[in-house]
Amino acid sequence: MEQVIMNQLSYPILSTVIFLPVLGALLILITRRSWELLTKWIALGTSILTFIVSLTLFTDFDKSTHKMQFVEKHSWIPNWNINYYLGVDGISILFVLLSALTAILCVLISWNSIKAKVKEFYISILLTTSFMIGVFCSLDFFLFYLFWEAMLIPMFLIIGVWGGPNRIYAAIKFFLYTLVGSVLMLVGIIVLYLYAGKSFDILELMTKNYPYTMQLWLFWAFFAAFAVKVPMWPVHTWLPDAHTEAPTAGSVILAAILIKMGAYGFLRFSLPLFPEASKAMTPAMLTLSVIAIIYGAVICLAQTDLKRLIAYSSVSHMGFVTLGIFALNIQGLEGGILQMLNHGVVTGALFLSVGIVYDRTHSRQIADYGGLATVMPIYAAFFMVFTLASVGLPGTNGFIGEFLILLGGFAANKLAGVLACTGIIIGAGYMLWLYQKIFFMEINKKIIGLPDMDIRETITLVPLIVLVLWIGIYPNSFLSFMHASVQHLLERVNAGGVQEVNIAKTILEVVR
Amino acid sequence: MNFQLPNLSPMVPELTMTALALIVLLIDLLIKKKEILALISMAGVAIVAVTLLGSSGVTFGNMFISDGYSSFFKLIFFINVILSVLISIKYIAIERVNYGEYYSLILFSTIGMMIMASAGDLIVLYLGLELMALSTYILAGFIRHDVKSNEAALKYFLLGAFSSAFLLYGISIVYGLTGTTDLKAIASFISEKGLANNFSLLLSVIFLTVAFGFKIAAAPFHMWAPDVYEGAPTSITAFMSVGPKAAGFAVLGRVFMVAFVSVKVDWVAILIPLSILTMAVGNIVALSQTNIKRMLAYSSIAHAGYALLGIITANNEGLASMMNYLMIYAFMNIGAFAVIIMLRSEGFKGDSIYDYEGLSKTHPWAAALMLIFMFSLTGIPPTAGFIGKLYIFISAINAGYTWLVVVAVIFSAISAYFYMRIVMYMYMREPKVTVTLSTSLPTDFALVITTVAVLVIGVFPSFLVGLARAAIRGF
Amino acid sequence: MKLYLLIPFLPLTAFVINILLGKEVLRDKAHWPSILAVVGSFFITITSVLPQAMAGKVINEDLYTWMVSGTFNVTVGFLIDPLTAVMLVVVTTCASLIHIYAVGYMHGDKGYYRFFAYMSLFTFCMLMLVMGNNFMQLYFGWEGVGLCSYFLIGYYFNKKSAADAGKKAFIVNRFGDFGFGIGVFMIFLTFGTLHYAPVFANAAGITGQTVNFLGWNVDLPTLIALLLFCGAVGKSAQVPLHVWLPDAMEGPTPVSALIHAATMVTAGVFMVARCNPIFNLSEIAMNTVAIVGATTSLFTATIAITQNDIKRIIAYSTCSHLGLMFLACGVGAYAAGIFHLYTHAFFKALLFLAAGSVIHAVHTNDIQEMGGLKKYMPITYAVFVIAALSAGGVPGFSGFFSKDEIIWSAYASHSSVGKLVWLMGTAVAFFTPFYTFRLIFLTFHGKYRGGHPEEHGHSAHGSSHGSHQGEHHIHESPKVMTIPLILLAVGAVAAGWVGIPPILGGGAHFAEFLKPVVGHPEFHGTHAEEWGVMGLSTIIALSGIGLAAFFYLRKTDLPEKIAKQFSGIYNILYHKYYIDELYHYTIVKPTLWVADKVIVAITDARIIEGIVNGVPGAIGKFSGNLRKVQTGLAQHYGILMAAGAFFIIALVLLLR
Amino acid sequence: MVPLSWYMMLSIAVFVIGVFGFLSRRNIIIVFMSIELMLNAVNINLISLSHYLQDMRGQILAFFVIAVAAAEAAIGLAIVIALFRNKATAHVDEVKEMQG
Amino acid sequence: MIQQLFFAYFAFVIVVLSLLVITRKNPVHSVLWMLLLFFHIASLYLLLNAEFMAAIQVIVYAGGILVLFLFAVFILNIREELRINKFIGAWPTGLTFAVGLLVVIIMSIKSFIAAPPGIYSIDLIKQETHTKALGKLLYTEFLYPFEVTSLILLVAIIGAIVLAKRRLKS
Repeated sequence: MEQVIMNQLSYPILSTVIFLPVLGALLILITRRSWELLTKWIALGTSILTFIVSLTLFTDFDKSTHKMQFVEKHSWIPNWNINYYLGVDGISILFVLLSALTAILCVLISWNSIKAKVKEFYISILLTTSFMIGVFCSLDFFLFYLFWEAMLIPMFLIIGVWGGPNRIYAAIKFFLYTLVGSVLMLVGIIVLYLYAGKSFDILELMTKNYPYTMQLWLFWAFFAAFAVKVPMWPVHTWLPDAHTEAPTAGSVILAAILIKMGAYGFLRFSLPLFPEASKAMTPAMLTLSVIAIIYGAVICLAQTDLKRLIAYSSVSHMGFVTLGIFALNIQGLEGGILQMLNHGVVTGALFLSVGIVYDRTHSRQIADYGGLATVMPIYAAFFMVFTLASVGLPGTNGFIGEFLILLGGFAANKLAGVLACTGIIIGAGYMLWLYQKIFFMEINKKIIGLPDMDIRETITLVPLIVLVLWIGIYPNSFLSFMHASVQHLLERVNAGGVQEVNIAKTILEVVR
Repeated sequence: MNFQLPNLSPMVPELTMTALALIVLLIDLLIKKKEILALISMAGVAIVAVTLLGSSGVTFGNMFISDGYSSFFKLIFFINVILSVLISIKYIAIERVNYGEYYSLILFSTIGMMIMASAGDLIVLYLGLELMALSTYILAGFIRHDVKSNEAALKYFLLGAFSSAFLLYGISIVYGLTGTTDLKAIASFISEKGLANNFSLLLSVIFLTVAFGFKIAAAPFHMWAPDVYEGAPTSITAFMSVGPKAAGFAVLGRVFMVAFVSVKVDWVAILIPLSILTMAVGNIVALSQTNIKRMLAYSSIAHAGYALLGIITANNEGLASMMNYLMIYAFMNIGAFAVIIMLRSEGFKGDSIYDYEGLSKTHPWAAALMLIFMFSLTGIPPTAGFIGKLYIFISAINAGYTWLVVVAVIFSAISAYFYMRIVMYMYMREPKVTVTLSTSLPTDFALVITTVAVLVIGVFPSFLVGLARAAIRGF
Repeated sequence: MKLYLLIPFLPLTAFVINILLGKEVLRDKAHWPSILAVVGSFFITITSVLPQAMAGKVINEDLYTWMVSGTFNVTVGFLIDPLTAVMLVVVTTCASLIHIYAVGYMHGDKGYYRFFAYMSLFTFCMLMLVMGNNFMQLYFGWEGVGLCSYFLIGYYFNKKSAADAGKKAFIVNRFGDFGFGIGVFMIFLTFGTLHYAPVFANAAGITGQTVNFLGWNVDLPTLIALLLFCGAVGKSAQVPLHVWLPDAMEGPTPVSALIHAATMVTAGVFMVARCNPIFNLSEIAMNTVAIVGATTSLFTATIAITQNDIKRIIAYSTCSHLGLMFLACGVGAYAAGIFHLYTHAFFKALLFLAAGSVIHAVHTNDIQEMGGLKKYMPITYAVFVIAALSAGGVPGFSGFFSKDEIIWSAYASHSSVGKLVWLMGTAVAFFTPFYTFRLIFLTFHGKYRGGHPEEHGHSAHGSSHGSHQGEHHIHESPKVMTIPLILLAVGAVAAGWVGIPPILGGGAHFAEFLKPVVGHPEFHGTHAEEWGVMGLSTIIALSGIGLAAFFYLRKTDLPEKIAKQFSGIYNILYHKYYIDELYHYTIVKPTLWVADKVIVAITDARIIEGIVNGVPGAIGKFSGNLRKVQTGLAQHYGILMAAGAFFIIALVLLLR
Repeated sequence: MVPLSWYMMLSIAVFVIGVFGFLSRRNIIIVFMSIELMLNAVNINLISLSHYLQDMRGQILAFFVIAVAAAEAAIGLAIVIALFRNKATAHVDEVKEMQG
Repeated sequence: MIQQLFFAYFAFVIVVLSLLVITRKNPVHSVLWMLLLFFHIASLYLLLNAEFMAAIQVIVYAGGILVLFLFAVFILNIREELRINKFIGAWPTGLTFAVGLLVVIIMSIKSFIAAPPGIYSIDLIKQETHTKALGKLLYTEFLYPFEVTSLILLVAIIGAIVLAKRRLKS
């Protein structure tokens, strides 16, 4: 096998990582409903075990090659030439790890806050984890789509069952929004499958060249799915509702992993499969990204709801990610990937943090807080670190990602780079405003006497702080994973020759 | 003139089935416990299913064709019968219509479907269709003390008779044009005489489309479906949302693909708007339903629209995908009805979607299963519904109908809303009424079968897909 | 062992210790790690780094690779050359003294450990800033000090104004950093690296190149220089981004002294000086720097004469002096700029600390409520006067030498811009002593004008200082505060002696020391002119003091009269030229309005959500209407079937 | 000799009259009779075609149609009677409990 | 010519009777007109040399089905029937589409080409007698559909009983 490096370990590590949570979910399924504590411990144990197993990926990964590693391939549905085909490369491996880590945090943060339907909740969390990891590991389109869509089920329930007051609307909106995008991608996948001589093998599909017009169509079909997930402007409006209404763990999963899938999709599929179309559509993508950055940032200034603000900030931050990806240069791409990771860590952490106070006050209104730094100083310190990471202060992970993206974006298109920079200014504006309203100024009567974080909550946040600083101070330990893969991706994108970019012409062509 | 008995071996399943129906009818006179009839029926059908294996061949001068195609459909019918009977046992007792005729009529109806699936001649096709339809009319009105059931039967009957008049008229024109009613002979006659451009032929195609469209509940011939599904006994609703629909597809596929293959372009052009309309009407009107049976009726209409894509592709792969879809639909739809039927208990209708509020709290297992079926009907992996749709879409795109698939997926996304609404009521609302589930062993059994099938096919569709492909090979 | 590494990392260690252990373990001993660390850094600077730099040895070493992405490769590395050495001396000296001072000033505050943690972190970041050998590390320190500034301005975070001020400082700085960041991008795109050495080595190569920037063809060096200067404008509080600095006075006074006078705000000057190879390539950029500096200097000096908040006056003074430094840089006299930076650090830190001492005693910032304090606080008074003389440019004091060199450099540069800024600088030379001495006279002379002591007890600071401080309780500050004051006073007087110009018999050692880094401007002037310029500015400075004495010691009612007479000008000055209001109404308000009323209310809620909810809503409505077709009447169904058949046949007939 | 087309026209006419009757009459019995009319139209068509094509299939189908018509009539009337027991009406437009 | 006249008569009467059947207010009248109609159709069958079909038309339709209808009609309330509208509200629409169908069917059927004649010429039938010819086919070639028909009739019987028998006391 030259294309990939088969799994050399004595056990199928990716399958193990994917299906351990499922196993945990099954275990929970057969426990008695009244044994809630056991349920929680099973969930925690499974997720920790998954993470420990996944660490092997981190240590055994060969950073010198772009090839897929730890590959497992088994025939699955021979009738359709579908294989059970797993593997990771430098682009996906970090997300596998992040997903596994997020699962632990989600279980921990929900420990006391989920009181109803405990069993179902942890089953949903574990299933989501499994499917998310599956999405990042799949090398077969069918398998990918299976995980991609299947994840909607537990996620729909997490938002809809354990969410806030407006949860039903949010859940259905989330579900339909993403479904509409995904089904269009499904059509695209089938077209590819048939064009490539009935193959769902992603790696094989990447080696083929597709006619330009077809690329354009397919690019937009995939765009529909990925843009909704990212979410790019103007299909972002599910996100504030879903993030806001979801329970803490749900918001964390959404922010940390789920919306990364869209950007991951661009990287894994749109760019290598449709290089010419991607290049031709770069101006459009950059425009949308810049709009998302500024729009998302400005809209944050007018929020009164804590989670909603963070949700909108995700729109802005993911705008950076897409900007980096479509900068189509190495800094942009690596920055984009790193920023996906960063955003997962930081926004995940912010949602966890919000969850911590929400458990105490049951209010998401910014106006209900104030002077919290006096009442909960440790919490304030943690939150400050995440705030700073969110505004991209040097020394935190946010800086590395944003800097690389902006550098890449600036190199690709100066205007886009300059406009995106304004997003950083506004970003500082709303995050500090938020921090001030919540932690500074006079102590709000409603929060007097709140206990500071307990051990469990601290343990939940500490890994994220470590990551924030680790990536901020020594990003190379993560960047080094990407180099080979990103380089390879760029070669693939640039191999097609530079397509002269003319938006009006391409749009006309699409219409025609 | 010597009369030679034709070779009966290809129709052993039909003969066995008829014998079974008659036996059930007779035993009904002897025993009080009607549940035994159900057992006999199911066991009998299982035996009949076994006889399918050695039954390929053509007999009665092409009037009866037993090939992979028909056998696959018969398999769907058998699964339909077994599952419907399983969910009926408790239900008809609750409805106080625990009569033995119920089972024999189901069997007769199934015989009708089998005849349709095997029909190689329009005459036989018509008679099979009538046998199926008449039995189903009766079954729809089986709860004769219930006005809704009467009404369902009446509407079904009136419109069914109306549509079969169209069928007959169409047959008469084909007969006049070709001088025969044999499907293969019609095909060869049309291509020999170059009748493909004859408007009369198209007229007859259209009339047959009307009739078959009625059976599969394709818009605008679907109007009976919601009322009849709502009024009929729930078990029968389950039965006829799968059986007659599959039979309709069977004859649609065979007649159009065999007899009218020369006018493929035309009937494809007719079926495309029909399928779009069907998906549109089914999915859109389902959005505003409050009765779950009615909602599933519209859903069933919509699914007919998807399955039509398989016919529209007008090739073997398309037919295979359509067959695959119907098989999957049988499992998921009857599964859903099995849950619905459990909600019906003495003095409680349980067919409003509001009755599902908070079901996950009071009956988590039932809710979980309903959840699986709803997601399957939506077509979300890893359930069977996704496989069904995927196969349909693959074959349609392969035939060049990408735009049609885009339409279909958009409607399928719309459909998610009403399926999700049920999930939402079950999981995200608090219970308002106390629902007691009328569980019984057979229903549980049916649920186990359908759930396992939905999930297993969802993850390992290979066997089923292979079966459908193998079945279509000799078409 | 690379000893110099300890200079930044000692404070970092102190920060970590304090943030982890300060609250529970160290409590009121939290100053020890910080002070030990910074004093340690100071000694290393003096004993190891400075001698090496004097000896002409330049250290340029990478510690580790920070970021790699393609050709983009940035390290954490250190560059120690004369410029860095000067900055290190300034930073460590001031930081050490101010740390010690703060022990007394912050005594009893409940955020004691937090204060010292932040101070240590700040010191770390500032040292990283000046010691970095590449633009990324500069940026790191740049943002880091900004962050600490944010923390420390908002130190009394329960006070809204403090929290606001911190936020304002951070965000205004972000505007500057916006340009700075883009400048860094441009540097990378132009030179392919961010290390100083190769960038500066190749800088000359880009002369005359133009680049398409946002549709305009611009001169590349000018573009880069101006973008970098944006950052400097923000950080060093130059017009138009000066607005944050006065507000920053919400922080504790030691913070104002260290961050907003001695060190952080001078980072901009440092950066311009550091980047002199780039700035030198562009006349436009240089002129811009000079004019912005001169304008700021004059502008803020005029504001300062009407203010009543003791710290704000000094803050405006800081802006003004920073402007002078930029003025120097702008005319190519980087050494003069850095020299002023160096002397300014001492006398301005001293001014702040002395002011802090006053505030510590009277618990108000308003000079109108002070008066006659000299008898209660003689040491404070003395050092205050020394600092004022130095700031005012009275000959013999440090400030005189540096300021004089700047003004002379401006005059001597052979451009019309140089002459213009010389005029402005000379005007500033009048205002500076005027407002400084106005401050002294109002504060220390005359009668105590403070009201009831209890009114002030709690308002100015946290609750920790709440005791009885009426006029009779006003007393000199403790030794831990006065000793640093005295030491700084020595600096304020004598620090400038290292740079006495040749004309006064000195050796201009300072400029010579820096020459390898910043070069030396070409002067076009005779000794006579130099004497003239010096004399003029000295006379003007002295007349400023005299006028202040006349107004505030003799005719104490005159200022009020003049203010009434020229109420228009007075109000403009008093309200700081309404710049804050301008920004509020042109930037802040419209942005918030757009966010709230346009984007949230219209774009998101109406348009996007309108479509998102509207389409399903329309489908739902359509569904509700469509279901009415299902009338329940079988014959209607039949009609529909017949109609369906009819239309299909008709269409087939028509279309085939 | 009567041309075939005459018979076919007759058949069409009767068929359409049956359609109209089906679509517009309220009385269920008459609606049933309309269906019978349509079936008879088909039969006319089939038997005339059979005659002209000199082929018996048409008549055989007509034969089955008559048989099925009888069965249909029986079941239809049974349904009407069952309905009548619950709801004393013989009008189609009064049987619309289910709609939408 | 005679045949054509006969046809013209029958055709005219059949159409008129059909219209009468569907337009009479009193269902009894409709049934009676239908009876007459069936006789005419039977006569038409005779014209087409289909004696057996004519016979069963009379026997099954007139004798069986219509009597069944009459029974049903008598159960219903005829007096009320006479008071109310005989058509549903939407009858114009029904009429429109019925006429529309008529038009389009005729337009389509214009292109009708009859298939070539088969073996059952009139002579053959006359020689073999119609009934015999038909019977032979029914019991040999068409045995299968014939048997299916038996099932249909069986179902009809069961159905009629199930649906129409009196309510069981349970």
